[in-house]
Amino acid sequence: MNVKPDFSKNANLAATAPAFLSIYDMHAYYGESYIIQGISFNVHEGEILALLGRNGAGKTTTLRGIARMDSPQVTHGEIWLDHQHLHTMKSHQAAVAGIGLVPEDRSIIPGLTVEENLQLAQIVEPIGWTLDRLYDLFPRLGERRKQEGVTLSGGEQQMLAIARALARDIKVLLLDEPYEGLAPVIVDEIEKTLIHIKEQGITTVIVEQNAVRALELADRSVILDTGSIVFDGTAAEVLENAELRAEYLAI
Amino acid sequence: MLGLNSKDTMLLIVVAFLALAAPFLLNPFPTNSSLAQFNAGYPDLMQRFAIFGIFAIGFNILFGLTGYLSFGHAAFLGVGSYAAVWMFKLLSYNVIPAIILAVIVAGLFSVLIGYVSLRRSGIYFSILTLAFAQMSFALAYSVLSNPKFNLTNGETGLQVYGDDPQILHRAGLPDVPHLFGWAMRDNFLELEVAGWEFTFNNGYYLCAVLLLVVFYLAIRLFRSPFGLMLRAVKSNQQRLNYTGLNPKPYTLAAFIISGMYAGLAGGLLAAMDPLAGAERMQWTASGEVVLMTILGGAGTLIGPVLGAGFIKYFENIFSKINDNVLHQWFAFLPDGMEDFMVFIVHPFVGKGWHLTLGILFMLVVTFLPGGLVEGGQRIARLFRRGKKKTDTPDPEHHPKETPHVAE
Amino acid sequence: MGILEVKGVNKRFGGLQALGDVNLSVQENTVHAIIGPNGAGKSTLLNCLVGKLIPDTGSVMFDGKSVLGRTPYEINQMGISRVFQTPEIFGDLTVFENMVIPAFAKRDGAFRLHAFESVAREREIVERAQQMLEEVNMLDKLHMHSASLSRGDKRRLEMAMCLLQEPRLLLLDEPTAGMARADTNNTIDLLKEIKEKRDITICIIEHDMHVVFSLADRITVLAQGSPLVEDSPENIRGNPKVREAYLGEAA
Amino acid sequence: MDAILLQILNGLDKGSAYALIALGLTLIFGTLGVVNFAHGALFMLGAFCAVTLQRLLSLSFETIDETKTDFLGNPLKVKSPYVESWFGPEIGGAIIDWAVPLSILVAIPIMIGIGFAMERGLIKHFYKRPHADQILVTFGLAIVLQEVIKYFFGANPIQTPPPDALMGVVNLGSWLGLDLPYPIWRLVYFLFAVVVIGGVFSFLQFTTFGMVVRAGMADRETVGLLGIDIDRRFTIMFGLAAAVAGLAGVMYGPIVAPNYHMGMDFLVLSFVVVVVGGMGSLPGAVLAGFMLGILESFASTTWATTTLPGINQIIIYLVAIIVLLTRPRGLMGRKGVMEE
Amino acid sequence: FTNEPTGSTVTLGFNVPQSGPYADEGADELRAQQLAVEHLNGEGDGGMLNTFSSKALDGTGILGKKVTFVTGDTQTKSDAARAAAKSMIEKDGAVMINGGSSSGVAVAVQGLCQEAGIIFMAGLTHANDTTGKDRKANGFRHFFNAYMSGAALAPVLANAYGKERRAYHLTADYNWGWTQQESIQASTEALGWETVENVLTPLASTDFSSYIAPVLNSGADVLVLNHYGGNMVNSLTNAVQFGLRDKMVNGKQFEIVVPLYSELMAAGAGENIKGVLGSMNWNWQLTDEGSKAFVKSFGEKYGRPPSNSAHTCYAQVLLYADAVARAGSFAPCAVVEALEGFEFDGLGNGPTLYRAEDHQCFKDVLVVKGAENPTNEYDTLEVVEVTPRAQVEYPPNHPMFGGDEASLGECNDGA
Ligand SMILES: Nc1ncnc2c1ncn2[C@@H]1O[C@H](COP(=O)(O)OP(=O)(O)OP(=O)(O)O)[C@@H](O)[C@H]1O
Ligand SMILES: Nc1ncnc2c1ncn2[C@@H]1O[C@H](COP(=O)(O)OP(=O)(O)OP(=O)(O)O)[C@@H](O)[C@H]1O
Ligand SMILES: [Mg+2]
Ligand SMILES: [Mg+2]
Repeated sequence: MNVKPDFSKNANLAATAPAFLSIYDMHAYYGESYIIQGISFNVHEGEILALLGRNGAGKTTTLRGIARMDSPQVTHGEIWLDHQHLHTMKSHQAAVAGIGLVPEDRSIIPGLTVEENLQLAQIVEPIGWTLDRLYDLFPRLGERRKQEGVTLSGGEQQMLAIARALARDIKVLLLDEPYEGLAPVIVDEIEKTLIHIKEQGITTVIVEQNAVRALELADRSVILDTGSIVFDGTAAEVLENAELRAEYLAI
Repeated sequence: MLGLNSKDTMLLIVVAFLALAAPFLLNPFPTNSSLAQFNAGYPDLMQRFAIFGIFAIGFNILFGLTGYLSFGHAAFLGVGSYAAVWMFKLLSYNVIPAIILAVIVAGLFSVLIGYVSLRRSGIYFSILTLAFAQMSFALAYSVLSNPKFNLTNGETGLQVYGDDPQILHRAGLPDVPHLFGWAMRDNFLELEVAGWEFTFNNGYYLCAVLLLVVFYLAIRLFRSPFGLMLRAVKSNQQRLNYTGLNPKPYTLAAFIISGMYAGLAGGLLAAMDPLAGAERMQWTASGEVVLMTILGGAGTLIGPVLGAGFIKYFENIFSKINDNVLHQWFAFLPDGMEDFMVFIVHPFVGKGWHLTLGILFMLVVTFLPGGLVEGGQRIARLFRRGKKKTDTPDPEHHPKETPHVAE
Repeated sequence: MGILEVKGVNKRFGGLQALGDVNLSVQENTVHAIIGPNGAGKSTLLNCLVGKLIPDTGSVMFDGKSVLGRTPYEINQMGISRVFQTPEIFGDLTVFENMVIPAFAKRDGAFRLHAFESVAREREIVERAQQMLEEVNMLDKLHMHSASLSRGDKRRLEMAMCLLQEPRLLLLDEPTAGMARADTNNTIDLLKEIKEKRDITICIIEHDMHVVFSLADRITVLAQGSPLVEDSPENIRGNPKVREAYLGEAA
Repeated sequence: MDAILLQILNGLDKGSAYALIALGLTLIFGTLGVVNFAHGALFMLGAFCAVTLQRLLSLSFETIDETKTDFLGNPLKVKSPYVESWFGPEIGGAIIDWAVPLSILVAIPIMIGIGFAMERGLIKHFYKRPHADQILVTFGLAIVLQEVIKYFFGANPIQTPPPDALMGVVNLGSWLGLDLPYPIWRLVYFLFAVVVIGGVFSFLQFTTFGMVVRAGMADRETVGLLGIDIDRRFTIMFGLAAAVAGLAGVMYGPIVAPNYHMGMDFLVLSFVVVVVGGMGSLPGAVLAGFMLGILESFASTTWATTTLPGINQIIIYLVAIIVLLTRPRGLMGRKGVMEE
Repeated sequence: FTNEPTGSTVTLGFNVPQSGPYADEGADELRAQQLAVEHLNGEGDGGMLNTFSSKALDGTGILGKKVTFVTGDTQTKSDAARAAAKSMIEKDGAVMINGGSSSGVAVAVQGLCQEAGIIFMAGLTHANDTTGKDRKANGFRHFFNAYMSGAALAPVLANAYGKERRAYHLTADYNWGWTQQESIQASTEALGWETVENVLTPLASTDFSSYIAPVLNSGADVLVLNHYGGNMVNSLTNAVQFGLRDKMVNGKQFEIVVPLYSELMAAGAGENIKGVLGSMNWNWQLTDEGSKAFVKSFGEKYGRPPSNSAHTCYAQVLLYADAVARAGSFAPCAVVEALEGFEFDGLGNGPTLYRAEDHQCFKDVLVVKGAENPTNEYDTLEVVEVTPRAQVEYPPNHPMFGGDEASLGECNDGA
């Protein structure tokens, strides 16, 4: 069921491709552990893509690879974002190019207040939403702006991490388990936010264990299993395909 | 064997072989060859290898396992030496009471310092231990050696005088440190084989046997539940607490054990050479054992011993290579070349030995993150790779199991 | 009289009343769930139970004895184990070693100088560790460095460590967050099984209502630091106040 | 009274030196989290910038004076500096005389360069390594730097006198009717320290630079995700720290003649100062520097040494122990910096 | 006996500081020792061999054996010095150890040589203990000592600054500092000076300002710096910074005294030592034949005049070799016998006696002061007076030298 890449290494070809974010034959390692074993998929502009799979399937690794973090080491493959080749960049360059990652552990920076955590995101251009707008979206953060970020409750930290990504002018938002630890009402809120974000034209890749919720939100879905893609298609297809769901998502 | 698994038994056997055959192994060059400079098989240096090996093994129990970096361990070494020499002065030159007291006194001293210092962690702990050791040094160097109250004999170092009581001393016993009449400084065998000379020294063998004993104890400790708890302290104290274990006594016990190892080393230093100098307690001495441990490979069993050997070798062998020796080495070259080579090598040997050591520190730690032990492992792996190549077609494409720590 | 009695507990952080007059009684051999919006003070409450925080006022009694003023390891030795919201494991150690440590703590108490025995020779302890790993489906990861586990696996490991201690009271702070659905179900089964097999009281914080409603005998809803209601799961599900403040669509 | 004031002045001066060194160290150690055992060596290199400049300015050509003889009885070679022959003895002499203050200009770019080179070439690879490895590599570097200087300049101290104009003493107390003779250069050193400390503070306070570096130190990865090139900022920080250390060294030359191991002499002490001040706190480092300087001064008064013999030997360590036991993170340390 | 030379060569061990603050001094000692070996082996111009009163040496090595040497680094630490000495004894077969630059090291190595059955010829060691309470049968000291410094300096001080002076002492807080201070205090007080205060300074101090400042208000008019090496350079520099030398106290010009000088210290202290009085064992500006021959020989080889510690080390090598030659044996006890009570001349200090009771050389002592108008870079000190030997002599059981209890013990031939 693997997708065929719709672009080659030729930049001009890629430029004509419909995809906005393209991952082509990516291989990634942690040290000597071979985790991502050659995956290719596309994300189209303005869509929400759900990246699913069991624990340890390699979802986080994929997102980190796209965001060009130091680990995992992407040893092979290409990553293109809106005609820019991310695979030659470091994470800070990828961020300038338009990648925004909400890491799974939220990575709130210790020693900095909520507000400083947000300010930090606005030091380097391009800048996205203003702080006021972010506080409007998450009033809770506004109340806690002087508190040290790491002392926030789990859910509050999650909000801060999302807000921080939006504080930058990003093209693609990579969300690693954004609903984790959030109260159901807040999940509803965030879902609405994501739709709102989508309306702003921001492309989203979401990794989520709550697969049903993610699929209901997403346009398309990619399923990973032990570092390889086992499905690439529309979200509706997954919801319909019970076999697929049972085998890789246990739902 | 001895309650060890086969791998550890192998390690112990190898170390035992190395230690017992050291007089041969360390003298690989014939006495008259120009490379004889590099021979290290003379009693004093062999003793130092063993003693500082003990010191570093002990330090590693604290640092390698718990991650608490003590910057004042030399204080225990020094206290051990002073205790031993006092024993020589008061009782007799027999090394047994001296060594025992050295270990006990260092142990008590480390209870004191450890109890207070362990109230802090990380760099704050390091500085506390450093402060205690520097205070001990300053006191030993001057304050405690004033004529009225001379505990340490300051700059010169504590030594035995003819008019010391030595109440257990009897005629017939040697007037130097001895083990029931067996003088430490004497050699029980001096072999001369076709140009090679091998010296078998009483003192060295005492040190070597003790080294093996404490090395064995260290292996047991590393593999014990206690050792595991110490590694857990390093990894996540918070979790340890919530798992129902009290990290304090564990770390304190590790601190005391390593203090006693240091005391043993100090006692042995005095037993080999009955003089205890205050510089033994200075921060540079504490720093040296830190360097030994890291250089060899912190947290590994054999690393600290290698590191200790490495540094002591440089200090004693490289510092002695003077221009004269260089000229001898390069004598075979034409004169101009000879002078040129001497000129090139000169800054790195003799009085420049520090420079070489500094460069090697940087090279080792940059290219061998796990210290000398990692260097050894890499070489071993090269050999193994070479052998196994056929049966693992693509080693990289299989997730690798992380190796067991403390190997 | 419940095995855990929390009376009038207050905790302030600066100007923030994180816990306000919390009363809670957990009956022996039940599963008691605590739910509530993010930042409601759930984790804070748990922190007060295990000695991480000391309440400003109030009392916490476990099995008739006060836990206040005791250190975390003493509290654990009394029989309270806790799984944290962000996984707390021994990252430098292997999975196996992670499991052995609580086993020793259970057998030998808070401190024992067993420097001369060998871990490998402690047959029963080794076996228990392996058996527990098997129960959580992690036996294949026995010799992995626990820091390189995926996040879901870290969670499972931490829970296994706590279960191994056979605590009388098990505190779980979002144990299944970020866990794949299949493993979430396994966890539910495991907890049920354990509850049947031995005397254990479980106090669980979860935002995943599936887990809560599958396990809980009683539910306390916490909001803004104070208990809103305490009731049986059925009643909670139907409670309109809870629906609005917390559950949203999830109900 | 005079005596006490004088000791305070002395303490301030010792304190300035401690504070300056600790300030530089805290930028690297307290902020970047690198245990930099080569910091003392940077201080020493600064001092040797002054020595080198002094030597360069005094570079001389030789003429033979037949009337005098050297120690072997040969005609004496008289040296006259080039600058004096170029600019005339007065201006030339003045240039040589002002060698130390002039070295500041030279030392700033050199030390920043050294800092950059050190960070890019070496330290960069050690941010993620254990502190122990950092100790080993920087200690190795310190030895190397020190030995290189020893190779070229010898082990003996080398005098770098202040300009004649700043040589003598001033009576600071004359307008108060007190007798407080104080060396001018020491006053200059104190003022210089205040300026440098103020400069560094305002740079880190009034720009986001400090916050970014702090954040990068706590979590490099995440800061990168926010588009910030933390490597570059770390390099700048290192250059800054090296410059501060170097300047402290340049100006210290006239107080204590530089020698190749002056860095090691200060090394341990500067770590103590930084830690007593509290990890990661610049004001803490400065405060601790001055505090320990003043206490040390008082501990070396006759009164103190007769009441408590040897107190002057251990005062710093004693105070360090007391502070660390009563305040877990030193005077003003931040939580979580190098606590495990 | 230990390390009996059996082949065609004999090995001497030169143990000097090669690293640490005294490395330059060690380097100079090493130069001199190397020169001595050349002269013994009949190379070079023969140096003081030509002026030495004893003619037992003929430039063919020692007892016909060519002289070779090995070197070690004392690091100016007792432990390291002993390790280096042991390695030379155990590994290289040295029959004698020579050199060193501190009293602590000298005493430590002397003890070692005594036990090992080796002759020890001390280098620069100035504390009374070396040939006082720590004297050893196998150890010898050519250098003068703290007592002699005091005895030689005091009259010159009284002459130059008057008998009614109030002295303030700053003393390095370790063994040498104490004996130095004790000696100079005793000899100046004997001439009528008063000692206002004695303050002990930590060895590790670099900035002495907080010790200097109290001097200003103490009513003292002389500052005695019982410091050596870097300590002395720094304390003197600080004292000058605080304007002490421009002060008038009690109607007298304030003065500074540095009891023990060395050329390197003088160079390190630069201008600050101008006119400051102190003492030395020897100086290259002496004009006797021995000194001239040595300075010429050394200067031509190394392009600089020798320091007084270099001179001592050189002289000690010759004295040792000569004793062996006279005794006809390398056996330590034979050498000891040949050196004990040995009277000689021509080694730069005038007629000298190696006293049998404590193995201390007795000879004239130089009082020097910082040159006011140096003519070249080595002209840092000028000789003020040569104090005759008689004036610095003391009985072997002098209380400062261990009293009646001090004993050399038995000479040890070793195994
Ligand atoms: N730092 C690391 N070092 C080595 N291996 C790692 C590291 N981090 C993750 N892995 C391994 O890589 C594989 C994929 O991990 P990843 O975190 O990408 O999984 P995931 O799909 O995000 O799982 P989860 O849903 O549990 O978060 C796992 O087998 C994991 O053990
Ligand atoms: N150390 C602290 N300092 C200041 N405020 C704190 C601290 N710890 C927690 N808080 C605040 O207390 C409130 C309760 O936090 P708590 O972690 O208990 O929430 P929670 O109910 O566990 O939420 P979640 O479901 O999001 O994990 C939060 O608003 C949090 O910001
Ligand atoms: Mg993940
Ligand atoms: Mg919580």
